[in-house]
Amino acid sequence: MSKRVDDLFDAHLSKKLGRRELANRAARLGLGGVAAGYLLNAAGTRALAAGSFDWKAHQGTTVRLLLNKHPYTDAMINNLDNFKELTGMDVVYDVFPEDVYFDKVTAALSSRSSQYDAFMTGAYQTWQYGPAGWLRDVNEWIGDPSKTADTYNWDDLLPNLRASTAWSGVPGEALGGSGAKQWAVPWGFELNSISYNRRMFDAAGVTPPENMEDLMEKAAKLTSGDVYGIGARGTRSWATIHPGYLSGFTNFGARDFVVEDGNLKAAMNSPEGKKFTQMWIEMLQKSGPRNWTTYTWYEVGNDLGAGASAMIYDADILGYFQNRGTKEAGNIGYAAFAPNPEAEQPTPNVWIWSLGLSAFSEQPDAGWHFIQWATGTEHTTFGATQADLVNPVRQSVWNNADFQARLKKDYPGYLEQYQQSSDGSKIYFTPQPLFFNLTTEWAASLQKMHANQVSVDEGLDQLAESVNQQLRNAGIAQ
Amino acid sequence: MVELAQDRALPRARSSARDWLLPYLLSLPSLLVTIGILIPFGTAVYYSMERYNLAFPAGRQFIWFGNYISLFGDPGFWNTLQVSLLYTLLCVGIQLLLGLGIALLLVRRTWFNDVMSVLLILPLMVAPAIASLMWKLMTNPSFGILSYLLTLVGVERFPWASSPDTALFTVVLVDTWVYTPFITILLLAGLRALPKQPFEAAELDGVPQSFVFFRITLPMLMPYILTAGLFRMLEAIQQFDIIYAMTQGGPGDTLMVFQIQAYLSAFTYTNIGRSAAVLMVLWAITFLLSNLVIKRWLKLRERRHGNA
Amino acid sequence: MIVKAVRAVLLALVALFFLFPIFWVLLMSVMTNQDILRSPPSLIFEPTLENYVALISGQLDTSVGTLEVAYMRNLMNSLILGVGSVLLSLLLGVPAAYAFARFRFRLGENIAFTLLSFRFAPPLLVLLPLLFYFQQLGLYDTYFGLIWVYQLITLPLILWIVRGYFEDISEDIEHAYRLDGHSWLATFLRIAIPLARPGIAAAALLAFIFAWNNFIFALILGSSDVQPVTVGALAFITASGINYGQIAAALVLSVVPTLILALFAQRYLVEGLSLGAVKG
Amino acid sequence: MAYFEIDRLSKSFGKSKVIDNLSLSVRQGESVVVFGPSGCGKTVLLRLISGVLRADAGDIRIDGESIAHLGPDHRDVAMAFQNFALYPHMTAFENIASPLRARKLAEAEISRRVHELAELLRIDHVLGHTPRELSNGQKQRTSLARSLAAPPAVLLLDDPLRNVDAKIRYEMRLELPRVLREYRSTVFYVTQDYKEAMALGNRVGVLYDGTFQQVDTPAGIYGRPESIRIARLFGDPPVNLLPARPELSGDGRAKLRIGGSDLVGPPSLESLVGRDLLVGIRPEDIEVLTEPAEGAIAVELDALTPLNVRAVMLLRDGQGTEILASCPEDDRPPLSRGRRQVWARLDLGRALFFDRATEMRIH
Repeated sequence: MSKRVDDLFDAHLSKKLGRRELANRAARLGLGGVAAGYLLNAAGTRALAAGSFDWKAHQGTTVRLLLNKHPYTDAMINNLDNFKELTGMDVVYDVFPEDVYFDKVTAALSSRSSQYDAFMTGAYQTWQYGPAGWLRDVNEWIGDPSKTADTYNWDDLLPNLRASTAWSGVPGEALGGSGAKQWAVPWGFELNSISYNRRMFDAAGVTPPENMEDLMEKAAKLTSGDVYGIGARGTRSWATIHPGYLSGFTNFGARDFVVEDGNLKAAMNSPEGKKFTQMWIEMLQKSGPRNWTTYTWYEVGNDLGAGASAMIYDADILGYFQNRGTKEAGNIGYAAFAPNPEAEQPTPNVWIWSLGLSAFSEQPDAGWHFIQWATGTEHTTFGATQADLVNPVRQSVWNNADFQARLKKDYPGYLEQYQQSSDGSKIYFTPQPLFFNLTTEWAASLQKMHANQVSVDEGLDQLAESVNQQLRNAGIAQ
Repeated sequence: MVELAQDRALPRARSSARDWLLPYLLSLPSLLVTIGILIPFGTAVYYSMERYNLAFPAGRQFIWFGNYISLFGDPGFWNTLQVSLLYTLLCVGIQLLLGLGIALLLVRRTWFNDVMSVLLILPLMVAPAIASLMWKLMTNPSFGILSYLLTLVGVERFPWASSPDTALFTVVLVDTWVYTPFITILLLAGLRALPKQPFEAAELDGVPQSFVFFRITLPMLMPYILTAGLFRMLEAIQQFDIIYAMTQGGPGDTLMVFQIQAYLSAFTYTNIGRSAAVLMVLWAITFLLSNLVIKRWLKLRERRHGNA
Repeated sequence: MIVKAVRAVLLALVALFFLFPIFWVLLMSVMTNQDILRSPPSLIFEPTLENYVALISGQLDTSVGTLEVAYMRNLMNSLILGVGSVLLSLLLGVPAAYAFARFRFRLGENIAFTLLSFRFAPPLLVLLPLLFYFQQLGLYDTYFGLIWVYQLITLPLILWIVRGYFEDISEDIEHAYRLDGHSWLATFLRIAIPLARPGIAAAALLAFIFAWNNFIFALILGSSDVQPVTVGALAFITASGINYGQIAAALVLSVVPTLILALFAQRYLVEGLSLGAVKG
Repeated sequence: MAYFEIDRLSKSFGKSKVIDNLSLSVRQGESVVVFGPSGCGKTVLLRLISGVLRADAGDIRIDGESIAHLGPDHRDVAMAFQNFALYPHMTAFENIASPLRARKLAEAEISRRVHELAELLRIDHVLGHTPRELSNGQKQRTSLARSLAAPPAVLLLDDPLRNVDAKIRYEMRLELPRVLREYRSTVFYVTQDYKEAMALGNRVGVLYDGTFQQVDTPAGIYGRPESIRIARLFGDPPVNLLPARPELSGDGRAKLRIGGSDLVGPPSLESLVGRDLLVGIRPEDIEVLTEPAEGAIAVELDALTPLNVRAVMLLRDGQGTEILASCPEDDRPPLSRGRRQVWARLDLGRALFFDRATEMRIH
């Protein structure tokens, strides 16, 4: 790239040029949007390199990554040349489809393979991987100025997310509490709120729902002909529990577990839990997708994007993705949602894609070099403004004017939704290694309730009993 | 009359070493190449007797038959057994009948039948996991062509895989779509390989068609039917791709077959010990069922080829 | 006349059931995702080749940049794995099938059953231990290792199907050839194999299809460099949505090699043995 | 001088002894017909000789050399199969050329020999056809040609005329001896048809119960069968077996009481007086008369079947015993329509006497 172009972007970075002017000048130089974004970030990379930290410490080594096929990964790969240039390192990556990704992770790590230095993981998965001894506690690196750049700014990462990816390993102990190990570094995340079809809402004269009863009513009202009112996931999987359902469940004050005498005890059959679950099932039966029990992330999203559903109570980024390249592109609106009229604020449960450092890596320092770059301000800013690394995990990115402008322009209401939701956004599950057993069984139980094979009260009671039994069997509770 | 040198000792006829060795020389390479699989198999057997959850490395312990005992005490296991066997029975039964029917329709060699017999293999060429994805889309209530076609004939809101009442039907339908061609190929080749004389004779004698089918065609085709049924059974009782892609074992526990149970145990719950125990039970059942079929197959073969 | 009509109607129904989904996938492969996700489904759309272009060129243009699509590489992997495993299985399995069909020898049926029984073990059972040993032996992420594991799928199939065909060849024909003065090997190569060719072709095709459709072995036992189409096609399912058009196109492309093989083998497949006339 | 010897051969399958201590010697150029009912072990015997099966005990020698340890391809034994066993994927030419190719002859020589044989067997016009395109007769000739292509030390013919139609069978029965003579083969011919056995063999071996029960010239077998079973196997219509006990008559001659009449037997019968016998009389040795005559018994004619050139008559004596008689159609007594009462003269001089208990012929 010519010197002239480089100068242009360096000037922007040192605030000599406004963004619009930069874009104009770049256009005159014949650069499109994406290319311009990449170059912008190249400038950021040069800025990074100019700092005091030795980015070249692992020059010549090759970092090996295990990644999920995901927009986050796509964004990273698009920006990878800058990392290579910055560090003189090489990066090789294995990308596997999301459908099979965690199988691959489990297999690779259970065989104690040293073939990957770092890999993508969800926060929930770290509750297995951490105790299994497959992950390193990255606190060791974050706290070491010789290994982490002074510009990294760990505290810029959203505190709830930092806490949600840290756990002591003791079942029931709070996430991010004392003695918690930082099993992974948040990379991108999603919280749960309402994404809705503004066209349909306007046509029906409906505003976004205020609480659960309102939601049920409006969902019913919007259900007509080929369109149904409310979308949510429903397969026999943990993925059915953690989005809208657990967010609302929590908002009504229900919990999955309580700790009694230092013992975990299932609590999903509390009166609050039963009350919310009753409403949830009723709503889905009345105005949910017809084949709800086969609905995954993709069906929920497709229906919203194609105008088959009027709204979803699910991940905000699912609604974000549906506002582009779909039939209803541009019609999707976003609203924070607190189902319990008495709740102070929304309590969205979150899913966090994170990067973990493999315990079997023979070059963890090199792996950390990559992680700190990928989760650093420069790359996450690039990802949020030029690609789909949303939601960003850094406060500074949320404050970034370009990012805000982008959201306002293409995703009206999204930023406000986030701002209203963010304070209460975190993982509301009680950390324990049987998380997946519990949530899968929970989903199966909801399916039975939905098919009227079992009443909500009975179903939750049976679930609690079964979970307690499993906790005892696993030696987690007595 | 018989000019024998009586003083010559009667030689004991012996077969040469080569004769004796030949069948082993032919068959052992395939065994030697694949026998190595017994090592991981043995490891898996060992796992099945361990309390072994990847997330609890400290709790790893040899517990003999503990996993099996807890399995047999779990009502979910008996549900799994029942669902798996039912699924297998339905798939193998329906597909054998349908496959045989199609093979009979195509047995006459015409230009059209030749083309059809290749086209009908197409579903088999689509990986079941991806085929299921397509079926899931086709049965989607909003965008699915099949759901739409059903509404045209007056069936509204058919729930397909999403309802406990129709889920089994739906996955068996997909399984049938994918795997019937397998049976058709084998039986078609078998039908065409049958000697012609018995049929010509029966035709000359004016024997009714149904009699010819049940007394000549079917018995002669039996070895092929058994081979096709055997492999189909092995596949069906270990079904995973289709059911997992369509319902992940749901709704509720409607389709919790062995492999899904084991898959969830191993990969989602990281409970290797339990998963191995479930799979060992599946292995034992497969072993028993196959043994029955093979015994029958060998007996037929004995009868067909006589002794000499 | 009635029989003929009934036959035609039945065939039409069979064709409808088995070929309609294929036809629909073919249509989807030339539709955009937006056209596919229409409610109710519609046949009115503007056909596009962009799905195929993306797959074949390996370049997928999105609003956030150009993404690399490794599907052609997946296709090549599938071919290597499928052809490799079937060839190895034929090399090992055809002589063994012949031995089981022609000779009664001590432990013969036991060996045959053992070989078949490798198919009994659910892949999941051996997968994790296998991964462990593969890494120890350096077989991880190699075509060689995968082709070896694929023998569990292809070998029993070839062995048992081909065995049946060998058994249906008149022994006298082989005896005649031996008596003509030909060695055992010549008889096997010039009589037994040519006469069992329809069976070998059918078994090889089926084994190829099963190898082609497998994905759990490569997924666990290899890096993304050796992944087959079955895994590759799943890459169009991402958090930002399922690209059904590309999956459909991927599916169509993945069927092409097998279809070509089937057409090639068709002569044998539909021919059957036709040995009835000389069987006496 | 024995050229081809089978020496005390035995073969069992499980508990059933299919070949039991079987021996036979064949001279060079001789044709021996092996004749026996189905399931008598003929096929196994051929397989033992050809080397496809290995004997449990015993030896097989050609020209004094044991071949028992050799594979089929080294035995210098050829065989024409009952079901032809042609190679379906090769032309008739290639089928016939197969033994020559095994011997690695030059292409010109192969072609010359195949054509020569094909001409001899009159199949030269179908050499380019595959077996599927050949008629049964042509298949049979091709199969025969193949077995003769490289003249073997011993030629095994396994009921080669079984699967061809009557006309070809008849033709071949006439033609085969000529062809075999031409090739001066030592032939081991297996058949289930006694007429074929009679027509083609220098000697006939009767095989059942795992061993040769009798080996003799065709006339010898027919005229002097060792047992009732052998007597029954040869002859169509089959031999009559009439129970009788010879008694001495007043003139010192042995008499047999058959059909209510006393018949004078041959002198040889005198030593058998008082023994329970079965008297075997072949139908052609019974003369049917329309008038009573000396030594003729009165019988009823139950049925008369004109069988081509021979007529077969079913007679019934006073005790109700059925007797078959046959004579050339031209020599048939003039019988008027509806006539039942006739007389039969039995040629006891040609009768066979069997012990009723052992069913063996009394010499």
